[in-house]
Amino acid sequence: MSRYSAWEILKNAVKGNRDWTPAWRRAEPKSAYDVIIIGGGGHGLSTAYYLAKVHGITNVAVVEKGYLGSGNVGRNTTIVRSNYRLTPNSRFYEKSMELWRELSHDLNYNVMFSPRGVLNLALTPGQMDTYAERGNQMRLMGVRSELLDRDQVARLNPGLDVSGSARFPIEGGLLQPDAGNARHDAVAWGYARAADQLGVDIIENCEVNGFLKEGGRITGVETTRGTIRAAKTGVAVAGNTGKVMKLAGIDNLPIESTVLQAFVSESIKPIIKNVVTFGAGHLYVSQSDKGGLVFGGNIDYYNSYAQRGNLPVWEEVISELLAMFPAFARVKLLRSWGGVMDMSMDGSPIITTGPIDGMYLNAGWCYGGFKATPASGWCFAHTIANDKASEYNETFTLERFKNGQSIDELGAGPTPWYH
Amino acid sequence: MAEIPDRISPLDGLFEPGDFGAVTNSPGVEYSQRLCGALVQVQAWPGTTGKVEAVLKQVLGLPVPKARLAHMKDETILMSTGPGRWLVDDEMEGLEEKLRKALPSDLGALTGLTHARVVISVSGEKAEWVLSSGIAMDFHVNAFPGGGVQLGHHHEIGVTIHRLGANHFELYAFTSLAHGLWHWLTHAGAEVGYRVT
Amino acid sequence: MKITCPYCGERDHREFTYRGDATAIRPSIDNTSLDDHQAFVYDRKNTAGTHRELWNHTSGCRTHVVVVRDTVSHEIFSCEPVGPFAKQLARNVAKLKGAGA
Amino acid sequence: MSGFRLKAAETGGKALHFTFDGKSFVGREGDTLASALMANGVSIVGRSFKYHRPRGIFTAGSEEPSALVTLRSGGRHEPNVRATEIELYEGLEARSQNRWPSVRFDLMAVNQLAGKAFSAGFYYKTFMGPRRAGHKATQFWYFCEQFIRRAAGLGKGATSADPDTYSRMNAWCDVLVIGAGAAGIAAAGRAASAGARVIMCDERARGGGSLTGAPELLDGQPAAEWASDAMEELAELDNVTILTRTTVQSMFDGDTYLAVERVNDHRDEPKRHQPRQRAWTIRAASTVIATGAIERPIVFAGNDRPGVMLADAARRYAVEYGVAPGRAVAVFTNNDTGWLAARDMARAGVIVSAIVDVRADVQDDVRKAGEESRAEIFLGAAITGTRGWQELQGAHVRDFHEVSNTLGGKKRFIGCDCIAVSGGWSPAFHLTSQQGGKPQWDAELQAFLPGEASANWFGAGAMAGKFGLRNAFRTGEEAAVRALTQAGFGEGESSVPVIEGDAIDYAPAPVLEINSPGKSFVDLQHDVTADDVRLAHREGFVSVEHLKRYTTLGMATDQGKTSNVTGLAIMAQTRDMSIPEVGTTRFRPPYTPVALATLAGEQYGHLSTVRRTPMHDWHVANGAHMYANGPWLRPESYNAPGETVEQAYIREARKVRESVGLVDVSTLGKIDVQGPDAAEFLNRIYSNGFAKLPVGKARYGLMLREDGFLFDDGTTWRLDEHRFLMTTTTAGAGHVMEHLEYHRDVVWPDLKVALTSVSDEWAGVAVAGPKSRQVLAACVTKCDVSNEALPFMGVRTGEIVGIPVWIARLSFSGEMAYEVYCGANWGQALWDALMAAGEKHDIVPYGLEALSTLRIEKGHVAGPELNGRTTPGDLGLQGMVSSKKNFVGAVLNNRPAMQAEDRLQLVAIRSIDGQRIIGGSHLVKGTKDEPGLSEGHTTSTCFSPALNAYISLALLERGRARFGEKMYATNPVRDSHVAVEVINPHMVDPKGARMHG
Ligand SMILES: Cc1cc2nc3c(=O)[nH]c(=O)nc-3n(C[C@H](O)[C@H](O)[C@H](O)COP(=O)(O)OP(=O)(O)OC[C@H]3O[C@@H](n4cnc5c(N)ncnc54)[C@H](O)[C@@H]3O)c2cc1C
Ligand SMILES: NC(=O)c1ccc[n+]([C@@H]2O[C@H](COP(=O)([O-])OP(=O)(O)OC[C@H]3O[C@@H](n4cnc5c(N)ncnc54)[C@H](O)[C@@H]3O)[C@@H](O)[C@H]2O)c1
Ligand SMILES: Cc1cc2nc3c(=O)[nH]c(=O)nc-3n(C[C@H](O)[C@H](O)[C@H](O)COP(=O)(O)O)c2cc1C
Ligand SMILES: [Zn+2]
Repeated sequence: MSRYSAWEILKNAVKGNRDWTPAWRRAEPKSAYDVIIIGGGGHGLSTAYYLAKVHGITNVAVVEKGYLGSGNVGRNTTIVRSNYRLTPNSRFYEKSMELWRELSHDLNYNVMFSPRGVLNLALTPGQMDTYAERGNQMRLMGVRSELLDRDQVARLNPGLDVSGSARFPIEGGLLQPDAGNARHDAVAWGYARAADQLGVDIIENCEVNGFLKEGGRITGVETTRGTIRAAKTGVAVAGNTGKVMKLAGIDNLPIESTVLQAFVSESIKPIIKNVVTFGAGHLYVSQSDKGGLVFGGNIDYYNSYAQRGNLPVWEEVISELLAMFPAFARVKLLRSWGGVMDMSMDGSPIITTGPIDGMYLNAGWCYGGFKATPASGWCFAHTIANDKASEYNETFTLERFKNGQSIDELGAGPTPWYH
Repeated sequence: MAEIPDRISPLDGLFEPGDFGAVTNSPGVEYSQRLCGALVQVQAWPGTTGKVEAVLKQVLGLPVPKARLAHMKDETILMSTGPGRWLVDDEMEGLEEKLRKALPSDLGALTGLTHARVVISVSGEKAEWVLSSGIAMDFHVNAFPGGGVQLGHHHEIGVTIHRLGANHFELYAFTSLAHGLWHWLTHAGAEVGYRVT
Repeated sequence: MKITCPYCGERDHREFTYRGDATAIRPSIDNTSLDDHQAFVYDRKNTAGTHRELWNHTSGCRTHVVVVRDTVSHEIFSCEPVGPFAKQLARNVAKLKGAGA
Repeated sequence: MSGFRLKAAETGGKALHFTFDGKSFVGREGDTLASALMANGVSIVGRSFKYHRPRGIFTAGSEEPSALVTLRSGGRHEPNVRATEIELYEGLEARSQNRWPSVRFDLMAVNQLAGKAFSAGFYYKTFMGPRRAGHKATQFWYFCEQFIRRAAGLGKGATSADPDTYSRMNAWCDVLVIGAGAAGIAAAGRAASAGARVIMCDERARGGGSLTGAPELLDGQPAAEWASDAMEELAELDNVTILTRTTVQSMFDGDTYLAVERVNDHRDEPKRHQPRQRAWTIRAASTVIATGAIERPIVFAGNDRPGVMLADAARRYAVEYGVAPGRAVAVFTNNDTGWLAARDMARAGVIVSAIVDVRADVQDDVRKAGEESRAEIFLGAAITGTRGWQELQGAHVRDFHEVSNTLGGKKRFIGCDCIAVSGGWSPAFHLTSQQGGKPQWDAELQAFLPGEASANWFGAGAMAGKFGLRNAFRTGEEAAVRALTQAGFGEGESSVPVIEGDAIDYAPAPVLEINSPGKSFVDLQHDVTADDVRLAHREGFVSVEHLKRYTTLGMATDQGKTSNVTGLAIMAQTRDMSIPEVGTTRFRPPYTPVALATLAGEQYGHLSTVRRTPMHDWHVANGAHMYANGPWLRPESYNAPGETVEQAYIREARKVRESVGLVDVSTLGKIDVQGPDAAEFLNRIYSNGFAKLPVGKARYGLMLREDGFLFDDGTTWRLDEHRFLMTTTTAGAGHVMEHLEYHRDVVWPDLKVALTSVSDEWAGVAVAGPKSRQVLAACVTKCDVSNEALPFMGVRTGEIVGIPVWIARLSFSGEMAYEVYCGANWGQALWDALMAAGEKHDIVPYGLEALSTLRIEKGHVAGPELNGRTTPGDLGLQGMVSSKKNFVGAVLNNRPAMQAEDRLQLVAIRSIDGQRIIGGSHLVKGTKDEPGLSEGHTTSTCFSPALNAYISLALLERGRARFGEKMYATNPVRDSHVAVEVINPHMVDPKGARMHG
C-alpha cells in the first residue's frame, strides 16, 4: 500500500488513477484476537490504532455493524475544541488537541484539521464574566484563549448582528484560536487505513449480538459473522451503548440515548471564518470547505434511538441562527439528519475498565465526542493495554456517579436532556 | 382616603385603535382588549370535585361546564381549564372573597389571577386563520366548538382560549408576555387586515 | 409526534416537556438508602424499543402523563394520566380517543 | 443548444422583461426563467462546482442540478435558485454564479486541466504539508484551505438582513394529498366526496402535474383543460384546501408534515402585508402521497454539455412553454417514453433529428410515434460522445448490444444542439425515505419503489410505481379509500374520467451508462464522473454511503434526484452486483432546499419574547439600561447623563445604605402553594424546615436537586394556615415550577396541594435602607409597619394609595428592607407612590448592579454561586440542611465527596492595594507570569462603597479555613493580576443589626 502524497497523486493521475488500492482491507473475522473493539466509529478505530502503535498490540479487530463511520463520527458538526472549564475535562481535551495537531502526518491522511478558531458569543456582561472565568482556566491550564469585545468579534465574522438592538445583544466572546474543525469522514477513514496498515482487522457489516462469558469474565463476542474470541473486549458504540451493554447483562448505566440533529445549508462562498456559538441558546455554526453552513443546537429532548429528529428543534435552532446572522435569511437549508447520542448523567465521558472482567467501556460522549476522538482512543488503548486508566481518564469512571464526584461542566444535574 | 388608581393594562401604549395591514373594505379580524373585573382559578382536590362544582353552581348561578368547555351568564364566564380546575372571569370585583367564603381549603384552592391575565378578543372572518398561524392547535369547529376552551401556546407564551362563536375568540394572555402575543397578532393580522377597537 | 393529553386531546409533542424514564421510581420520602437513591437518580435502562416515560403537558393543562413510546420508531402506543386526578382523567382518555380528536 | 420560441406560441401571453447577467431579455407570462432563457437562445446558465465547466438547463422542475442562478439583489439577494422553478415576473434580475469573470469565460475552469488529479478523495491524500511539531503541523493545510474554500461554493450569500417577512400556519386534516397530478386529483376528489377534510399540496404554480402537457384526452377534453377544471371544482368544495406553489418538504413522526408555500416568489417583491413564504405544519390523520416520478438520464461521455437535458423536460418546454429546446433535437433513450417525447415535440413544431434507443427493437405503436416525429431512428445504438466547444454541436452514435453491454460498429455523427435523454423513471418517494422507510427495487421497472409504509400514508400513481394515466387515477382513488378508512370515514364516490390515448410500457432496458472514452458525468453539479465512481470502488469505498461521501455524489443542492440511481448502477456494474445489492442512500429532509427564514417563520428577527414588568416603560424612560435576566429585561442601573454604569451603581448602592432606595423585583418567580398539605409539601421540598412556619411569617428556603446539589433559593411566606407564597430566583422560576409539579403529581399524588404560577399576578418592589420604614410609614395604610408590629420576616397586608398590598419585611441587601407586592396592573402606581413617599429621603431607584453589590457586601448568594455544582455546605449554608427530616436531595447530599473538606467553599476576597478585581478571575498563589494552577475563582464582583474596596465573592478550595490568606485574583484574558486577601463573606453588618433594627 502506498503512502499518500502530492507526488503519488500526480503519478496516478497520469496513469488514469488505475493503481490506487483499497484504503483498508476488507478483513474476514478470525476466530480469536487479543483485543476486539466493538464499534467502527472514530473512537473504536482510534483505539485500535493506538493499541497497535503505542502498545504494540496488533492482533486486534474492530467490528462494525454497518459501514465504517456510519455512526456519529459520520454525522457530527465536526467541532474540535478544548475550551473546558473543569480540570478533568480541560486536561483530557487538551491532550486531544495535541494529537489533532499531528494527526494528518501521523496517519498519512489529511483529516483537514482546520484551526480556524472557536468563538463563543457572550450576550450579557454576566456571560462575559463567565467566559472570562473559563478563558482564564484555559490559560492556567496552558490552553490559548482570548476574550474579545464586540468589535473584534464582528471583524472576524462580518455577518453577525452587533447592532445592539438585538433581543440578545452581543457583548463579545471567548475565542479559542487553536480550535476549529476537521473533516469527520476523513478521521474515520484515516484511522482505519492507518490501523489496517499496522495489522488491525477492520470488519464491517458485522454486528455484535451477544457476548461470550466464562466464569464472570467476557471472553469474546457473538456476531452476525460468527463467534470471535478475545482476551479483552472494548465497547465503543456511542449512542448504542445501552443496547450493546444489555447484551452483556448490564441493564443499568448512567446513560440515556437521545437524538441530536445537524443541519447543512446549500453551498455559498466563504462568509464566516470561525466556528461560532450563540450564548442565548444552544447553537453552533461553521462553514464547511464545500461552502455549506453546518450547524446544530439542542438535542430532541426525549430518549431515542432513531437517527432522525423532529420539527420543533429545527425551528428553535434556525431562529437562533438567524438571530445571530440575519443575513442568512435567504440561504437555504439543504439537509438535516440525526445521530443517537449517549448522554451521560453529568455530561462527561466514561473511559474505564469493566464493568465486567475482560470488558472495557468507552461511552457517555454526549454532543462532544468527535473532538475527543484521538484522546479517547489513546486513553482507551492505554486502559485496555494496562488494565488501568491513564492520567487523562482516571476520573472518567462509572463510580463517580455513586460517590458524588460528577464532572458537571454545565451544572445541569442528572437530567440528560438539559445538558 | 385616596381613590384607588386605575388599573393599567400591560398593552397600554401599544393598543392603538384603527385599521392596519391589508384592510380593503372590512378587516379580516378585529382585536380588542379588556381587563377582568375578577379572574379566579378554582382547584378541587381529587375527592372533592363534585362538592366544588356544587359551590360554583351556587355562588355563580351557572351550571359547571364539562372538560374543555365554558358556560357564560351575564357578566360571568366559567371555564373548565384542567382536571378539577376552573377559571372564573367576572366583570365585578370581589369574586375571590365571595368564593373563599364558600370554599374552605379542605374542598379546594382559590387563586386570584385578576392581574395575571389580559383578555384579547379576536373576532372576524379570518379569526380562525390568524390564530392557526401561531398556535399549534386544531381550530376547526369540529375539534374546537363554540363555547370551547383550550389551553395552548404561541412559542413561550401560554394562552387560554375561549371560543365564543364561530368567528370570535377570547385569549387570556399572561400579563408579562402580552406584548409578545400582541406583536404576533399584529404580524399575523396584517396579511388579512386588522382593526383595533 | 402527537400525544393525546388525557385532558386536552391530541396535541403536538412540542407542547409537552419530557420528564424521563417512568420506570425509575423515587424511593419513598422516608427511605434513606443511598443505593436506592443513587439507582433512582443515575441508573437508566435506556431501552431501545417500548419505553415508559413521563411527559408534562407544560403548554397546555400541565398534567403529567405516562407515555408508552417506541424509542426506535417513535410510535406512541398509549398515554395515561398520572397524578392526583389520574382516575378521573383515565375516563377522559377513552372518550377523547373515541371522538377521534 | 440554441432554443427559440416556437411559431405557434409566439403570440401568446404578456411580454415580461428580465435581465440575466445584466443583459436584457423578453419572456412571456407563464414562462419559468429557464424556459425564457431557452426561448432567448441562452444556453450556458452556470458553472459546475469543482471543474467550473459550463452548465445549461437539464430539467424542467425542482430536480434541476445545473441551472442555478442568483436572484434579486440587496437584502433580497438569493443564491442557488433553480431557473427551472422560478416563475418569470416583470423586472426579474438574475445572475450566473461560480464563475469569474463571466459565465461563458471562467478562469477557474483551469481546474479541469488537473481533472485527473482532482479525482475523488484527492484532498485526503495531500496538503499535509511539511512535517513539523505542534501548532505548526497543521498550518499548511490551514493555509491551502482558504483557497480551496474560495474556489468552492456556489453563489454568494447576502450581506444584509432580508426586508421580507415570513409566516407560519398550523393545519389539521383527515386526508393530506401530496401532489396534484392525476393520482393526486383522483385521491383528493375521492376523499372529499366522503366528507373528509382534505388538503392537497403541489409544488408547481398550477395543479395537474403531468396532465398539463399530456397528449391524452380525458372525458373527451385535452388533459390540461380537464385538469384545470378538476382543480377548480375541488377548490370550490368547503372541505378541500388546495395549496399550490407549496412543496411538502418533510415527513415527521406522527403524520406531521412540513410544507413550504412560496406565497410571493413569483413576484418582484411580496405584495404589501404578505409574507414571502409560509411554512405549514400539517398534521394529518392519513396521507396520500402522489408525488409522481423523476426522470433520470443515461450517462455517456460528454453528457454535461449545455444542450443535454432530460427528454421529458425537453418535451415539456416544447408542449407546455412553446419553446424549442434546440434547432435539432436528438433523443437518446432506453425506454418508450423517450419516443413519445420525440413525437410530442415534433407535434409542437420541434425538429427531432434522431431517436437513439439502446434496445434492439420496440413495439409497433412506439415505432409509429417515432415515425410521426420524422426522426432518423437508431435502434440497438448508443450515444458515445458529444461534440462542441462550450455548447453542443452533435453526437457520436455507435451500435450497442444491450445484453452484453458492449459497443460495436462504426462511429456515426449526428448533428444536434440538444440531446433529450431518458433513462427511465425513479418514483419520488423521498418523503417516505426520510422517515427511514426502506425502498424496494423493482427489477421490471428498474426502479426503487417506496417499500412498506412506516406511518399512515398510502402511495399512488407514479410515486408507487403505477405508471400511466389509467393507473394513476385508479391507484389515486384506491389510496384515498385506504386513507379514508384510516381516518374513520366511508369510502366516498369514484369519478375516474374516460381516458383516450397511449398505453405504453414504462419499463426501461437496464442500461444507465454507456462506457466510452471521455468524461462521463454522473452528478452534474458536483462534477462526479463515472470514473470517480470506479475509483471509489478501487479504493474500497464500495458501500453506497461510502461512495456518496467519498465522491460527494448526490450531496449537491439537488441531492442527486437525477443522479443517484445512475451512480448506483455504475457501482453495481463495477462490483458485479445487482443494484438492490448495492443499496441506496437515505433521503433526508427537506425535499428541496428551504430558506432558513421560512423555517424561522414569524420568529425571523424576533427571537424569544421579552417578559416585561409593569414598570418596564418607567425604567427605560428614567435612564435604565435594560439587561437580559432569564426571559426578562431588568434595569442594570439608572444612569444619569454622563454617568458610567459603575458610577451609577456605586451611587445607588451608597444611597441605599445611607438612606433608601427601591428596586423592581416583579421578575422573581412567584408560586401560590395552597392546600391542606401545603406545609408538608414545602417541608419535603425545602432542605430547611417549613412545617412550623407561623402564619404571617416568611422564611428563606433552600431547595436541592435530587442529586443533592443546590437548585434554587428564595423566601416563602405563610399567608394562611393552608396558603403560601413561594418566591424563586428570576431565572429559576420555570424549572422550580416544573420541579414542584413533578413531585406533586408523580411522587406524592396523595398530597392535597395546588400549585399556580402567580408571577404575573404580582408586581413587586423592594424598599431598602435605613429610611425604608419611614417611607412605608408615610404611604401605607391599614397596616402598622413599626418594628414591633412588623418584625423582621413578618408578612402583613395593607394599602398604599388605596391599592391592596402585601408587605414582607425581608432583606437581601442587609439593610432594613421590605418587599411590597400588589396586583400587577397597579405596579406602576405603587412604584410612583413609593417614589413620592421617599422623595424627602432622596429615595433612588436602583438596578441589578446595585442590588448585586449590596448582597455581595452582605455575603448573600445568588445565581452565580448557585451554579449547579455547589452544595449548601459549599456556600456555608449547611445550617439550613435539616437532619431531622427527609426532603428532596437529602440522601445524595450526604455522599462523602459532597461533604468533603477540600471542596470549593464560599469566601470573599478584598483587593489589597485598591486595584480592581475583574469578573471571571481565578485565585492563585503565583505571579502574573507564572500564576500556577487555579485554587478557586470569583463569582460575583463589585466595588463596595461600604468597604470602600473592590471585593468579590469567590469559591476557594478549603476556603473557610483560609480567611486572612493573601492570594492573587488573576485574570489573564482581561490582563489583570490583583493582590487580594481572603475574608469572611459576611462583610457588612455580620450580626444583622441593620436589618433587624
Ligand atoms: C448531530 C451531531 C453533531 C455532533 N457534533 C459534534 C461536534 O461538533 N463536536 C464534537 O466533538 N462532537 C460532536 N458530536 C458527537 C460525536 O459525533 C460523538 O460523540 C462521537 O462521534 C462518538 O464516538 P464514535 O465516533 O466512536 O461513535 P460512532 O461513530 O457512533 O461509533 C459507534 C459505532 O458503533 C457501531 N455499533 C453500534 N452497535 C454495534 C454492534 N452491536 N456491533 C457492532 N458495531 C456496533 C455503530 O454502527 C457505530 O459505527 C455530534 C454528534 C451528533 C450526532
Ligand atoms: N412524460 C411522461 O410521460 C410522464 C412523466 C411523468 C409522469 N407521467 C405519467 O403521469 C401520470 C403520473 O401521475 P402522478 O399523479 O403519479 O404524477 P404527476 O407527475 O402527474 O404528479 C406529481 C405532482 O406532484 C408534485 N410534487 C412532487 N413532489 C412534491 C412535493 N414534495 N410537494 C408537493 N408537490 C409535489 C409535482 O409537482 C407534480 O405536480 C402517470 O400516468 C405517469 O406515468 C408521464
Ligand atoms: C460536516 C457535514 C457536512 C455535510 N455536508 C453535506 C452536504 O454538503 N451535502 C449533503 O447532501 N449532505 C451533507 N452532509 C450530511 C450527510 O449527507 C448525511 O446526511 C450525514 O452524514 C448523516 O447520514 P445519513 O443521512 O445517511 O443518516 C454533511 C454532514 C456532515 C457531518
Ligand atoms: Zn393537556
